[in-house]
Amino acid sequence: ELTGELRIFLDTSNPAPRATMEAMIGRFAEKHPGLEIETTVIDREAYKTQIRNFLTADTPDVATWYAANRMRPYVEAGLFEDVSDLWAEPEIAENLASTKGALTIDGKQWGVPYTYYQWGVYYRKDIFDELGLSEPKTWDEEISNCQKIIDSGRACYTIGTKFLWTAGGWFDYLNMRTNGFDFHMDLAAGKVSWEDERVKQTFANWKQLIDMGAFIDNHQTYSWQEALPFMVQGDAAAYLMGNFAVAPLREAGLTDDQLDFYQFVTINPDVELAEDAPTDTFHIPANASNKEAAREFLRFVVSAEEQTIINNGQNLGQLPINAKSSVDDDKFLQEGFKMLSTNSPGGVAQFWDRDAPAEMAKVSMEGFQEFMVKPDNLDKILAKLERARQRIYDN
Amino acid sequence: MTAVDVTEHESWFHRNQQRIAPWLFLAPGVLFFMVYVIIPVFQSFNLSLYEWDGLGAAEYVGMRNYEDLYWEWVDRDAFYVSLKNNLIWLVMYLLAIPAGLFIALFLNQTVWGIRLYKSLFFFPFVISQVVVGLVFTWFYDPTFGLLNEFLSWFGLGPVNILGDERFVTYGIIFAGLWPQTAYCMILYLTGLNAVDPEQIEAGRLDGAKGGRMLWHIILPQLRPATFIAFVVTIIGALRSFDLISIMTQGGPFGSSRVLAYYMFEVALSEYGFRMGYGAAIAVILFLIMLCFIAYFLWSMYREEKGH
Amino acid sequence: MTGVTLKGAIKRYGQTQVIHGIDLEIEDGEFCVFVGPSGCGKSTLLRMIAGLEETTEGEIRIGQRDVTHMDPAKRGVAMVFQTYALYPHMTVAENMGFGLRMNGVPKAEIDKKVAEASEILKLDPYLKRKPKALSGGQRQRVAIGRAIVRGPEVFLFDEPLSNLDAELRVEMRVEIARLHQEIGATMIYVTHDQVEAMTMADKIVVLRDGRIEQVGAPMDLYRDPDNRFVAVFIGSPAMNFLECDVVDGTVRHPALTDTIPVTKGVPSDARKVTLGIRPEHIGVDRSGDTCTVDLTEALGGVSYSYLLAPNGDKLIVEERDDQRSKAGERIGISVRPERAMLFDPESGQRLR
Amino acid sequence: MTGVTLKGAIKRYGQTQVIHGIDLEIEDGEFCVFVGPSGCGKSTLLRMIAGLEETTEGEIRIGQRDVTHMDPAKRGVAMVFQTYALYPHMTVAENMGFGLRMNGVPKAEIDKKVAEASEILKLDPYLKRKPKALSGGQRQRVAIGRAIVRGPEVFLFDEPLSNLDAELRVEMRVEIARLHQEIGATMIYVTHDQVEAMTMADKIVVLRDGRIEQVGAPMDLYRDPDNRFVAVFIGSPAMNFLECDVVDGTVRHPALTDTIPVTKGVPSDARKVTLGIRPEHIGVDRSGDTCTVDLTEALGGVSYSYLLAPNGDKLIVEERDDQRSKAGERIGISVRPERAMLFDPESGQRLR
Amino acid sequence: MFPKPIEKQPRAVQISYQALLPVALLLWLGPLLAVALFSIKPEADFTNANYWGLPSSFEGAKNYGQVFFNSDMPRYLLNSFLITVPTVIGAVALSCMTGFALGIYKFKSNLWIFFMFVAGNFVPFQILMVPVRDLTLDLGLYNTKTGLVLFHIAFQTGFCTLFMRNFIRALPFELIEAARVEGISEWRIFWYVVLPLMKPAIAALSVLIFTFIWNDYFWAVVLTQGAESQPVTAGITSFNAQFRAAYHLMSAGSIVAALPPVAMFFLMQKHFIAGLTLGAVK
Ligand SMILES: Nc1ncnc2c1ncn2[C@@H]1O[C@H](COP(=O)(O)OP(=O)(O)OP(=O)(O)O)[C@@H](O)[C@H]1O
Ligand SMILES: Nc1ncnc2c1ncn2[C@@H]1O[C@H](COP(=O)(O)OP(=O)(O)OP(=O)(O)O)[C@@H](O)[C@H]1O
Ligand SMILES: [Mg+2]
Ligand SMILES: [Mg+2]
Repeated sequence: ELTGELRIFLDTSNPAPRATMEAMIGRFAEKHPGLEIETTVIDREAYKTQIRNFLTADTPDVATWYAANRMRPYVEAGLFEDVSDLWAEPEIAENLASTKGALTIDGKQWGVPYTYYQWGVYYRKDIFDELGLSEPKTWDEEISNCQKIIDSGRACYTIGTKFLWTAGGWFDYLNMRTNGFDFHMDLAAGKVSWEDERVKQTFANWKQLIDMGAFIDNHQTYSWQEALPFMVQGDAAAYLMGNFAVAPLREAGLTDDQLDFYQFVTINPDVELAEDAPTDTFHIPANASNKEAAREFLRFVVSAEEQTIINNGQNLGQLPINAKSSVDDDKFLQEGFKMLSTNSPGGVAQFWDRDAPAEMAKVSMEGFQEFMVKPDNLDKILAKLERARQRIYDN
Repeated sequence: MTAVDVTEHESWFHRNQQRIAPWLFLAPGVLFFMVYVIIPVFQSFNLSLYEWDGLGAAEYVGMRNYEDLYWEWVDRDAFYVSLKNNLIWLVMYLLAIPAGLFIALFLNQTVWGIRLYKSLFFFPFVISQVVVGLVFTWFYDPTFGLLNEFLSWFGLGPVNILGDERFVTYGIIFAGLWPQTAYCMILYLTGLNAVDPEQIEAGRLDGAKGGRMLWHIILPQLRPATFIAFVVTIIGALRSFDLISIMTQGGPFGSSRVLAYYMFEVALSEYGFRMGYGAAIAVILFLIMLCFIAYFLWSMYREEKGH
Repeated sequence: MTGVTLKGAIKRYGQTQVIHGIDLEIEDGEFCVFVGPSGCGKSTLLRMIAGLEETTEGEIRIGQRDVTHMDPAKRGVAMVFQTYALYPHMTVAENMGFGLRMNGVPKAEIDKKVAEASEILKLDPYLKRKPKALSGGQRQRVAIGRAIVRGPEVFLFDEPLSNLDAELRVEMRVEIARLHQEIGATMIYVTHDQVEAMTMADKIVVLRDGRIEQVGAPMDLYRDPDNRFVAVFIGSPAMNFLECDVVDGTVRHPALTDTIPVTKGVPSDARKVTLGIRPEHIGVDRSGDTCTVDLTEALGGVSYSYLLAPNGDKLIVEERDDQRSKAGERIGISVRPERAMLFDPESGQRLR
Repeated sequence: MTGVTLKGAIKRYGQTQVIHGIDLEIEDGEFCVFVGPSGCGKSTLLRMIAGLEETTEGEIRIGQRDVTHMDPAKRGVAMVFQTYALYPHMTVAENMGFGLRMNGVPKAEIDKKVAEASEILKLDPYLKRKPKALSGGQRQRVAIGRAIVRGPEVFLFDEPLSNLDAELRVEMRVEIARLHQEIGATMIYVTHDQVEAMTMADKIVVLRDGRIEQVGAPMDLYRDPDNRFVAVFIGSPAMNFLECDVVDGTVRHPALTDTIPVTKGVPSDARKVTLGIRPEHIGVDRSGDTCTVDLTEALGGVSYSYLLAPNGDKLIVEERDDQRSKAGERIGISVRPERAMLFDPESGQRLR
Repeated sequence: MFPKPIEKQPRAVQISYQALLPVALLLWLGPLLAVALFSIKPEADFTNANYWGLPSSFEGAKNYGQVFFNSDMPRYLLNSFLITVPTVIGAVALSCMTGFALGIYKFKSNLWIFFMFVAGNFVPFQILMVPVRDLTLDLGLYNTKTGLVLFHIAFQTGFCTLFMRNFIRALPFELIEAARVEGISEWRIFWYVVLPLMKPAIAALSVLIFTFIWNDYFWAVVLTQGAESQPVTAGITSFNAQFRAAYHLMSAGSIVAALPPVAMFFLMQKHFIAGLTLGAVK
């Protein structure tokens, strides 16, 4: 029987995920009446800065975070609990195998995933229909589609780059499609120069879109949520985003008839398709006081039933990480699940700001944003990124 | 009773109370201030010689952080942008002083309800910069902002002030000028109250009018108000953090950063945690401010000695 | 050089009338002093002449010009304020030259005039100083210098010496008097210090509640006041007043052994009359014993005795000789009829 | 009740010595006035007696007690400050009782003492008021009341009247004098107003630059000053000084028709001597023509003429009769030998 | 008074001045009024792009109700009070004492200690950020209101001391001397003589510090996290994250956050302005 206090910090501050998580915690609490659970939900953006503080002081027992490089500093600083023991349990070892790599550093596991989600292009089917367009498969189709949309007085894509990472998504896709997953990972690891011709090719492709006016104006002033209305109101036809965008779009009144999804198009036919599928995770801080309960909570979160529930269309609307749980029959989830499991031979990336070290991610995404506003500054931007690369990876 | 037995009866404390008392009164305040302000300043100096991510152990790197800053300067990088913006802030923010003076002159009348007007004009100063930042973010909003609405009446716009690296700093400064102008206005209003009416009359007899009266006779008398306005404006400009944090987070692509924000970003934000580097930036900021602190203390010292 | 004429000058602030129709003629080159108790309108009247206050009704002329509604700077007047109103941020020379500079006078000429004025006022050593670095008397001189430099036809002074200490006041008083002799311009001078009024004025204007009580040369006012108000106001220590009975055409008071004949002005049916007598005009009769000496104050050359008359009236007597009264002593007093003045007990008007 | 004795009292601020060894004996119950020009150390000396300033060297006794290094509160002195120093947040009664209250005197006793003091000072109607609601004179009385309540052996006053206007000053002066008579305590009073000094003091201490110039009763100082400084300081207008030649045992000056015999104190080989004569002791000889009248000031009963002697010396003459000098007139003057005082031209010491 | 008093101007000038005043005020407060307008609009007005028109219906009650009953706003507000009030009390109490010591006593290091406070007050507080955060962490006060309060008290003591010391300097020193002659101990002089006289300064300073602390954002971000200890300024950003693009609610939230200092200002205007011009430095 578990007793004591269990403090959980969440970054799921948007209304839908927040409710989902709170409901899940409610179910956990029911099972463990002896446990006093305190949940703190922190604004998602603020959470990213505050995690440092609460991992060292006033530490919760469980905290959400992200996989891969994003958790490395805390692992290295010894702030995350080694939960390899959990991963050794057959229940988890068998069912979570696919994400084990993303949570492994130095051969140990430092947390458990609770959801992941595909990225891809969400678009207004009704507008495509109106313009007689179909889902593009190749870069040329993409361009011609886009041109038609622009001609109809709309932008092809909405995007809000105020918090930078959305531009990182675009870069992920363009670069992975142009140069392939391995190159992309090398770039994130600082092994390739930013002034490399191949990188320039990625930007050249991007520039093509920018120059034709594919993106909405003033995206640098919006957060990703603030960019949603453009799509809802039909001023933009599509959004390259994670699956979490579906919920607010639906909430804003778009029906499933109006909304659809396609995989980001092929650019360089010689490289294999690769996808972004960021994994969100739960960790036990090393300074947690109730690690026993925390472990139990992690087991609970990754259990097949919970995974089914929290990731279904009414809740997170994302993909469960437990192989035993079922993917909701929500059309986007089905499509995404299929895409990730069958049509991503190149590999699955976490996301630019999780794959690249934080400092590099920051500088580069700032560069992407600048590039999207001022594509002509490319050389200057790349030079700057190259300098940053040399400084950052040097240390 | 003789002097001797009087002193014997008194305790040591009682006899020396005038010498001890100030230290007792000072102790708590000085202690607090030392621990939280003075010592941290030196700690920051020290920290700026280290590389530390706030988690592990700090590594001594000597002047490396400053070297990096130097290279950022040479490369026209973030540090350069921040410093440049800080200078723009310093200069532009000073506009609050003439603006405040102008409004103060405008309101320096006795008509019915003027007190209420004065206090309403002062309003922006009491509001948190956070709220001011939000208000102006919406004011500038490229789609529905009042500014563009307004510009469209003249067939201008739309402009995206906060999204354009040419305008963004000015846009934020403008938002900051709003409360700051209100502040300067109050200082000048009280200053104007203290203007010696006989000097104005002397000026009238001497044939000074309007602008010349203002320049030759009123403004010199407002010197104390101007001095204070100057000090608080400079300090406000150098400390500017809230507005940038709320309105742009330093964006777009870092073009609205100032040192204060940059150091926060480097030290405590999502992708940051280079404490030593942040401390180095803070030290630079401190050195700039030190000029003004020294100036202020100097003028204060002169005043003290003058008495 | 020109005189100043006021005709029916009235000043109202909103509803309240402060100056009630003043008619006054100040001659060219005259030194005219306005005196009166606080709030009687001295400053207001002066400021009306300067143009700093709008004149509600009536007319003000300087020389031949009607200046009633003219700009202050155009009137050819200069004013010296009680607080000096020096511009604190300008040096002495700049202060003095400021008016000329505002009127576009060339620099060389300004310098010349400033040099002249500072010579008159012995300000040369201080020309480069700021007012803060000057003593009170020097500041006052600068304020006067500023007035001189502009070469006005009329000088206006509003209690210029009241912020100085006693010694300096005497010194500056003499200096202003000399200045008047030297440049001979018309000067109007407000004060409530009667010593200043007496010593400096060619003509004193005694004001009360916005009205003129009496106009005249200082000694005329001293010797021959029109009413009790003026009699009290001029002369220090103030005149003594005794409430007397009129009996058989003579004025009697218990403190006085002798009687004083009534003057022409006393109405035949008057039963009571107020007798005014200055402390310096009371004779002490050491052999008498009508009054008790309450207190004496010896000031060296002169001493004042505070007497109590049998009927409780209080009197001050000035004594100069070496034999002086002592507290507690009983003495008699005498009044020479030609020194005594009679006033109407009700209206305070002089009866003569 | 006790007197105050200072022995070789010295005060230094850092390097600068301000009081240079004062020896002074103030009798029990005496009213002692310190006068002297500004900055001469009056206040400092008073504050040393009060214990507000540390005495650098020397000894201060109050009665039999050596209080040199005693706490102010223990000295049995009370002080009345120039600015009254009333506690603005307390009522008059609270102000007066505060010191007793803080020293643990029972409430009933405080009330009794406050009632006594306020009766002496006629403050009863104001006991419940705050100082702000009082006039200057009333405030001054409260300040005195606060001193009385504590029943001190010595009262110290530092220019207590200088913030009052002329009229009130006269009134309060009389009141303090009366208070002294009534309670008979030793009082030490600082002023630079010589009228106050003359009228109130039993003993005047004239200070200059931290040294005593002369100590004595007021009229003694007036009649018989020890040196030129005291002679100038006491008496108004100040004494005239004429630089004279000593010829054949007589003192001569071009303005004087007659000569004055040298006094005993004049050294036999003296060639020059300064003659001092008060304005009120100069006789005017209308038939003479040694002096020119430069300026006259008529104050009513008295008038002052500023004379220019043939050798350029300046003189002030007081005239009282109706026949007075006019500016520009030429007159002669006479001095009675017993009124004239001779001083050493160099040291200013009286020669007698 | 400058410029020329309006009463002395022609009637036409007077009238146009009177007319100009409200117009100028509207322009001046325009952005704020816009937010007030937003805060009473229904959500529909924003989806229908009716940003600047009249509200299609009055939803003030609903919006503010949402803010008060359906968000963390009340908690943030409470936190703000729990942070601000103790800070005001602490800083004023400390600075009364330091101000007294520096204003009354003459001792060698007096001016230097005073200058230390003044200089510290002007330090760009970013330089304190990292060390103070570490100190707070070490004290175990990170993310507590106490941690924030302690720092605020310390930092504000600089300004308050400047203010109080200058105020006490302006008091007549004779009052203290009079008390000393009466044999009152230093502590009692402070308590019975000086403190009562400092009431206006204390009032002015309290109001001033109240608004300063209430409006603090930086330290709230550096030293706290989450609704259990963050004040409203920091809360408003997470509130806005929660209601992203719900302008009516964001506006209502902003208005609520701005209200206490504004109310304070209006109630205590006299003290507030006295404080600004007396101390005259933030
Ligand atoms: N602006 C004003 N509004 C209304 N009444 C005024 C104004 N200025 C002056 N007064 C009134 O006018 C009267 C005369 O004032 P004035 O200043 O001329 O007196 P004064 O004789 O100079 O007195 P003092 O000797 O005190 O200077 C006073 O009763 C005063 O209250
Ligand atoms: N704290 C101090 N430090 C140095 N010098 C001082 C100090 N206080 C007073 N003095 C000097 O001591 C001298 C005597 O000062 P004091 O105040 O006793 O003069 P005073 O005779 O009372 O003058 P006043 O008539 O102007 O009051 C002055 O020259 C003054 O400058
Ligand atoms: Mg006046
Ligand atoms: Mg003194």
